[in-house]
Amino acid sequence: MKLFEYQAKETFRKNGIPTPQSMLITSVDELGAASDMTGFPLVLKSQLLMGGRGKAGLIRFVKDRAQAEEECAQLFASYYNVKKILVEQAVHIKSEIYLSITVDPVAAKHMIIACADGGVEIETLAETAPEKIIREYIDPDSGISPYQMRNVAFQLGLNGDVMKKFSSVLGKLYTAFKANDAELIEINPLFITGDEDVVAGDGKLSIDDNSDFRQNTYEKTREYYDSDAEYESALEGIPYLQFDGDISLMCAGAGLTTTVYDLINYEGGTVANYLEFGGPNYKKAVRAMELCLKNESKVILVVTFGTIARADVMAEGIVEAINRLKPDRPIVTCIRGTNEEEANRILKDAGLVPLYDTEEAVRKAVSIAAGGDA
Amino acid sequence: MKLFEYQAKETFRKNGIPTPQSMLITSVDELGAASDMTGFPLVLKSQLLMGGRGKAGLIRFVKDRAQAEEECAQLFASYYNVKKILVEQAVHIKSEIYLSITVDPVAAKHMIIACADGGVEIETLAETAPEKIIREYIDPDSGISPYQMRNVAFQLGLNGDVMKKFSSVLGKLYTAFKANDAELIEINPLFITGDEDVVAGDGKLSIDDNSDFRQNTYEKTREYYDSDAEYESALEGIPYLQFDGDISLMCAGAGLTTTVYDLINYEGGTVANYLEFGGPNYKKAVRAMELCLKNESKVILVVTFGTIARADVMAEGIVEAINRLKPDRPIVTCIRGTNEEEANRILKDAGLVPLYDTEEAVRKAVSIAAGGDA
Amino acid sequence: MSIFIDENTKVLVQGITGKEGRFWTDHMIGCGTNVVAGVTPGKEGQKVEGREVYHSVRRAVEQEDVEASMLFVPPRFTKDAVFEALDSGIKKIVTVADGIPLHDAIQIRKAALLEGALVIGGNTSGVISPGKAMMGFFPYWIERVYKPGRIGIMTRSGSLTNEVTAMVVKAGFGVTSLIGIGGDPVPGTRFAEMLPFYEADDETDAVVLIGELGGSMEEECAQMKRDGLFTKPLVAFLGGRTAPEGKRMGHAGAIVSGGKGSVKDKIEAIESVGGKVAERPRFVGDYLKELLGQ
Amino acid sequence: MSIFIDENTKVLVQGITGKEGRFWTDHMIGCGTNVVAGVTPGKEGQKVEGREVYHSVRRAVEQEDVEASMLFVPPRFTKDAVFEALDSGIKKIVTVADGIPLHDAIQIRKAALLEGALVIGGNTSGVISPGKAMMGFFPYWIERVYKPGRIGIMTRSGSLTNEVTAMVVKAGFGVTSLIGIGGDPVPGTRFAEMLPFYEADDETDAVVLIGELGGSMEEECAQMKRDGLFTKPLVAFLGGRTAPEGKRMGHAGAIVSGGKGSVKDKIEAIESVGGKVAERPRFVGDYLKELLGQ
Repeated sequence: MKLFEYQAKETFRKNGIPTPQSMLITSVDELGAASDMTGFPLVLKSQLLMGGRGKAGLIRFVKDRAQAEEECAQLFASYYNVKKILVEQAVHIKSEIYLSITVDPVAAKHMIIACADGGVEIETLAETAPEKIIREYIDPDSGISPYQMRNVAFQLGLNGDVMKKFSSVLGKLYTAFKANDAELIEINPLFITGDEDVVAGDGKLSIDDNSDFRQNTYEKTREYYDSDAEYESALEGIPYLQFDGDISLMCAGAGLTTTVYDLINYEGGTVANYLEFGGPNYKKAVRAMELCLKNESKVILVVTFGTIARADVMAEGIVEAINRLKPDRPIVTCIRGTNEEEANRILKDAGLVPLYDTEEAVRKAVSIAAGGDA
Repeated sequence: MKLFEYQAKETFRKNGIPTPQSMLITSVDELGAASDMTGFPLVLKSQLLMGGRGKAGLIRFVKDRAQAEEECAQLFASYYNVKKILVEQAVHIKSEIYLSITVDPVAAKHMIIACADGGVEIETLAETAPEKIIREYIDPDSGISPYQMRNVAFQLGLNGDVMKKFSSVLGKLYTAFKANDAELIEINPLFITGDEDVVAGDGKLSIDDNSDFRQNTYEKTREYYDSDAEYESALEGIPYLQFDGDISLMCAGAGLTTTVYDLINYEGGTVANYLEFGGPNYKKAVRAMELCLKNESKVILVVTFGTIARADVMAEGIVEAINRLKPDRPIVTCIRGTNEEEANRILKDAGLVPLYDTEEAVRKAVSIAAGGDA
Repeated sequence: MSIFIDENTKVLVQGITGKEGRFWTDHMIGCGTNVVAGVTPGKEGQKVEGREVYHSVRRAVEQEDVEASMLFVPPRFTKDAVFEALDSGIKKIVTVADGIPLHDAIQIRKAALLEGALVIGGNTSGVISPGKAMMGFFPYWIERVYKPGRIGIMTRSGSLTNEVTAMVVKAGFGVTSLIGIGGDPVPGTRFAEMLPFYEADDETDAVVLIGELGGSMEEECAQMKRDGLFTKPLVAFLGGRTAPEGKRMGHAGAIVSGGKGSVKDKIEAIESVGGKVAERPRFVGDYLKELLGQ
Repeated sequence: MSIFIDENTKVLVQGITGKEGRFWTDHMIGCGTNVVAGVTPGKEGQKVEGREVYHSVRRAVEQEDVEASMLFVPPRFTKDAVFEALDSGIKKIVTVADGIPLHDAIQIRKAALLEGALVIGGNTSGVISPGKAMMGFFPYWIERVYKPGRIGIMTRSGSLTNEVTAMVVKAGFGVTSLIGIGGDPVPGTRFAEMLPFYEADDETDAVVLIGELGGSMEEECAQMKRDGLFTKPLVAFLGGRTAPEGKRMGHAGAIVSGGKGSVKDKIEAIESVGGKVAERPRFVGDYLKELLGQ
């Protein structure tokens, strides 16, 4: 679960990492109270999960009240559906640093990534100037040691008081990384101010969904998702991606669903949505089809090849879904695996024409989407 | 620093380990309020740091108010100088377990020690029935895992709900062990009650003095020490042990002081006090001599062989101490090491007769103590 | 010779008394697996499929010879169960749990590396040497998929593995050892770490790699081949060729980000060392025929 | 050959710009030690005794060959400094800090074992190969104590070591390598772990062990001798023969408790394998003469 900037900064503050003075507002009316707190100049930061907010004009530096109100109104009215703006004190910046912590799956360690060129996307830098990227590996059991914080600071060219303040921020960021079961925690940019303070200019925090049982600070609300279908599927725990093509995928197995997605593209078809109802969700055929039907797709393609996810149970689910939802579009099925004979009997009894080969099923769906016979 | 039972139990409760209902009292007057809380029967537990309180009659099981008042008054009036009594609810005990955590210096791990025969001294058991002692080793970085708690529980023969409760207590005890920089944390006995609850019947917690800078919950007050001299030396950080012989040791170096102690015994002398003013204390000769003079010893024996602890600085200290304290007993010196020539000149100038051989110095001190010439 | 397990490998089942544990223990035995005992805390004295159940792995290994442990344990308890197995000296562990917390997974892999153990999973169907033994839940009863033979298979997927393996069998081959390293972002064991075992196995003629977008595991395999540490024919099938950048498609962690982890890069890496990458599952069999000169 | 260090060993000094660090770096160089550089965070660019100072061990080892590190670092920062040295691959570390927290000491020793490194200390005077090199603060200028020769010495003490070594020298011997493992309850390296180095050293004829009540380190040495892993003459001097039970006398952790750790037991253990235990420091020289046939 990816958090908004203002939430990441809440976590930073809880862990003692300095952030600029700020207030979250949901309408232009609240701007006065916010600017009383931050003073001018200030920065209006649209709270959206997308990257590149700066380039998209969603972050505005304003000098006075009049400008603030105008730009704030613009942001709330923008195409991007801005619901919340973080009004933040403008800090006098001497330099900017990139700092993040994630995991290294090969070394089985936590990995600190830092760069003296803050503000830029680290992925871009990895392409253009990989030698500028500093990495420090942390043993997940013994945790970070002060010398490792200093190692990063010295490699960044910091010294004296700033070195000490940076090391302290890094130590606290690491504490937050572990305590929040973070996939990624990032400060980009981390400001070094004119007063030699070290302050988090931005904040990203992505929490591992598998840790939900021990991490429940933030509820999964609609605002974290781009579409209703993505939100609803997330609540169900069903992997779902929104596209805008013709074929709704309702497949089982992450790898197989991705493969079907590829095959559709090879055959010249287009995908309306990616939906994976394998694993723990294999009994959720009704709910899955409901999500597919929210799209204006022309056909639903069901491909499975399951083990625990028994073919007969899935077939029963499909038939039940058809009976209950009365879908307005054709359904192509290719259900294999444990009890596949029984599954195909069930499908036939329900008037479907089960297929047995994935490519054949894909071609059939593409043909239907192109106007061919069901 | 060894804590009192009531303090160890405070720590237990803070960490979620169940303890019987109890109240600490400092006079018989408070008994009523305490017994109102615990009900009868109750246990009166004298708060002393010595072992074997039960055998010494310092723990009393009482049935009613009258008996409680009588026994309580006896305890406060006893030879052992009881200042505080823990009034504790009497628990219905089904069985007793021994449980402690300490460090294993060879394996470099934390070590859980447990035994199904609670209540007895573990050292005694180590002699008589070592096969009954259960040990579980914990990596100091990764910490305790639930399977290790269960391993101990199953070896103790626990099962079902009691197994789960015991495992929980062990996990919390481990947390307390680490959080308090404990040398030893011990629950002996750990009660299994008639209701299958797991409750700490007693508590020992010894905190590593080297961790004082990060462990300052309890102040070192007089009540932790047997004598004024031990208390005052502890405040100074000077290792000191009280004996009742004739010769006050004022030596430098833990190993050398112990060796001088041995040599005095070999020569038929007796030690009044062991005092080690080497290392960081080597400039504290005045304070050290002051502590020695608190004893009714017949001679003060100074033996050193120092490096950083420079011989000349020590000699100057001795001379200053003599000038300021005007000791009423002879002083034998044997000061060697860095700048020893200068040291011996200083001692001679002050009218002392410096010796150069430890055994010679010891014989001289023993002779003086036996009435010989200084 | 088989990789990881064969019919002689002495297998312990942790979580044997649970519904899933019982069901698949039955199937593992049915498949030929030498299950010697089980563990469920608090259930010592019970039996499952005639095998003794112990309170703990330590008590089990005191009574039984154990070489490998199969975990049917919920994700949140998996780290503890893996640590327990490692602590008893078990060097082969399979965990099928789907949903192991990332930070636990890092600690699991670290512990495995430290102990020199192979932890396979989580989020996997497990390991199967068709006709000999299985740890996990493969539909070994589907004969057009799990036929014995001389092809090694490594995979991140479940259903896709059935799909691709069926194509391998359709082409006239069979499988020596199939290792499902699992779809988690931090699997306990990585593809490249299994290659030396396939290299040393006389009964494996070639290896099929079923990978996907994201991560660097396929590139690591290419590097092994480049370094001469793996010399047998290598055919890969990689899901997510047409996946758009920035979307998490497939397993957790399968994402193309900042131009890294794209299937295009992986194809280049594998082909640059003489491996083949099949565009469709069906082509895997064709490439095997080509490389093995059949 | 010397144990641990000789005049060629390249030594780094962590905490070199502190008062103690500067003072003893000067003395170490005066004693013949090959000090190559120093480390103090934030002080890079300075020089101490002509040696470059670096911000970190990592930066030092990038610039200089380093084989051993000498720590003049306060006790509460010692764990971090040891970890820093280990992280840069340094396998010989001496820390003189007196007052290292017990829980830190456990982690230090664990890390050292894991890395296969020797961490000597804390609470020690260090290590000296008289006439060649020193790491720590031995009064090498006292010639009646620190005379080169063919006797190896291991000790937990400072002043007592001066006392006993003076007796060894008085008896006509000298010292090859003196290792002060330190007086802490959990030293980074234990007596028995140094014995193989003395065993392998052609220039060491016998070893003197300066121990005390408490712990089991002397018994571990006896076990090494029993196991045939140490075959040279062994003479021990043990403080605390007459120490009463239950009193902490000597170094931290030196306590007889529950009948364990008594000097009596240690004497039995050492004598049972042919070692000698001197009742007085003076007798150490006599026993050496006896065992070495002089």
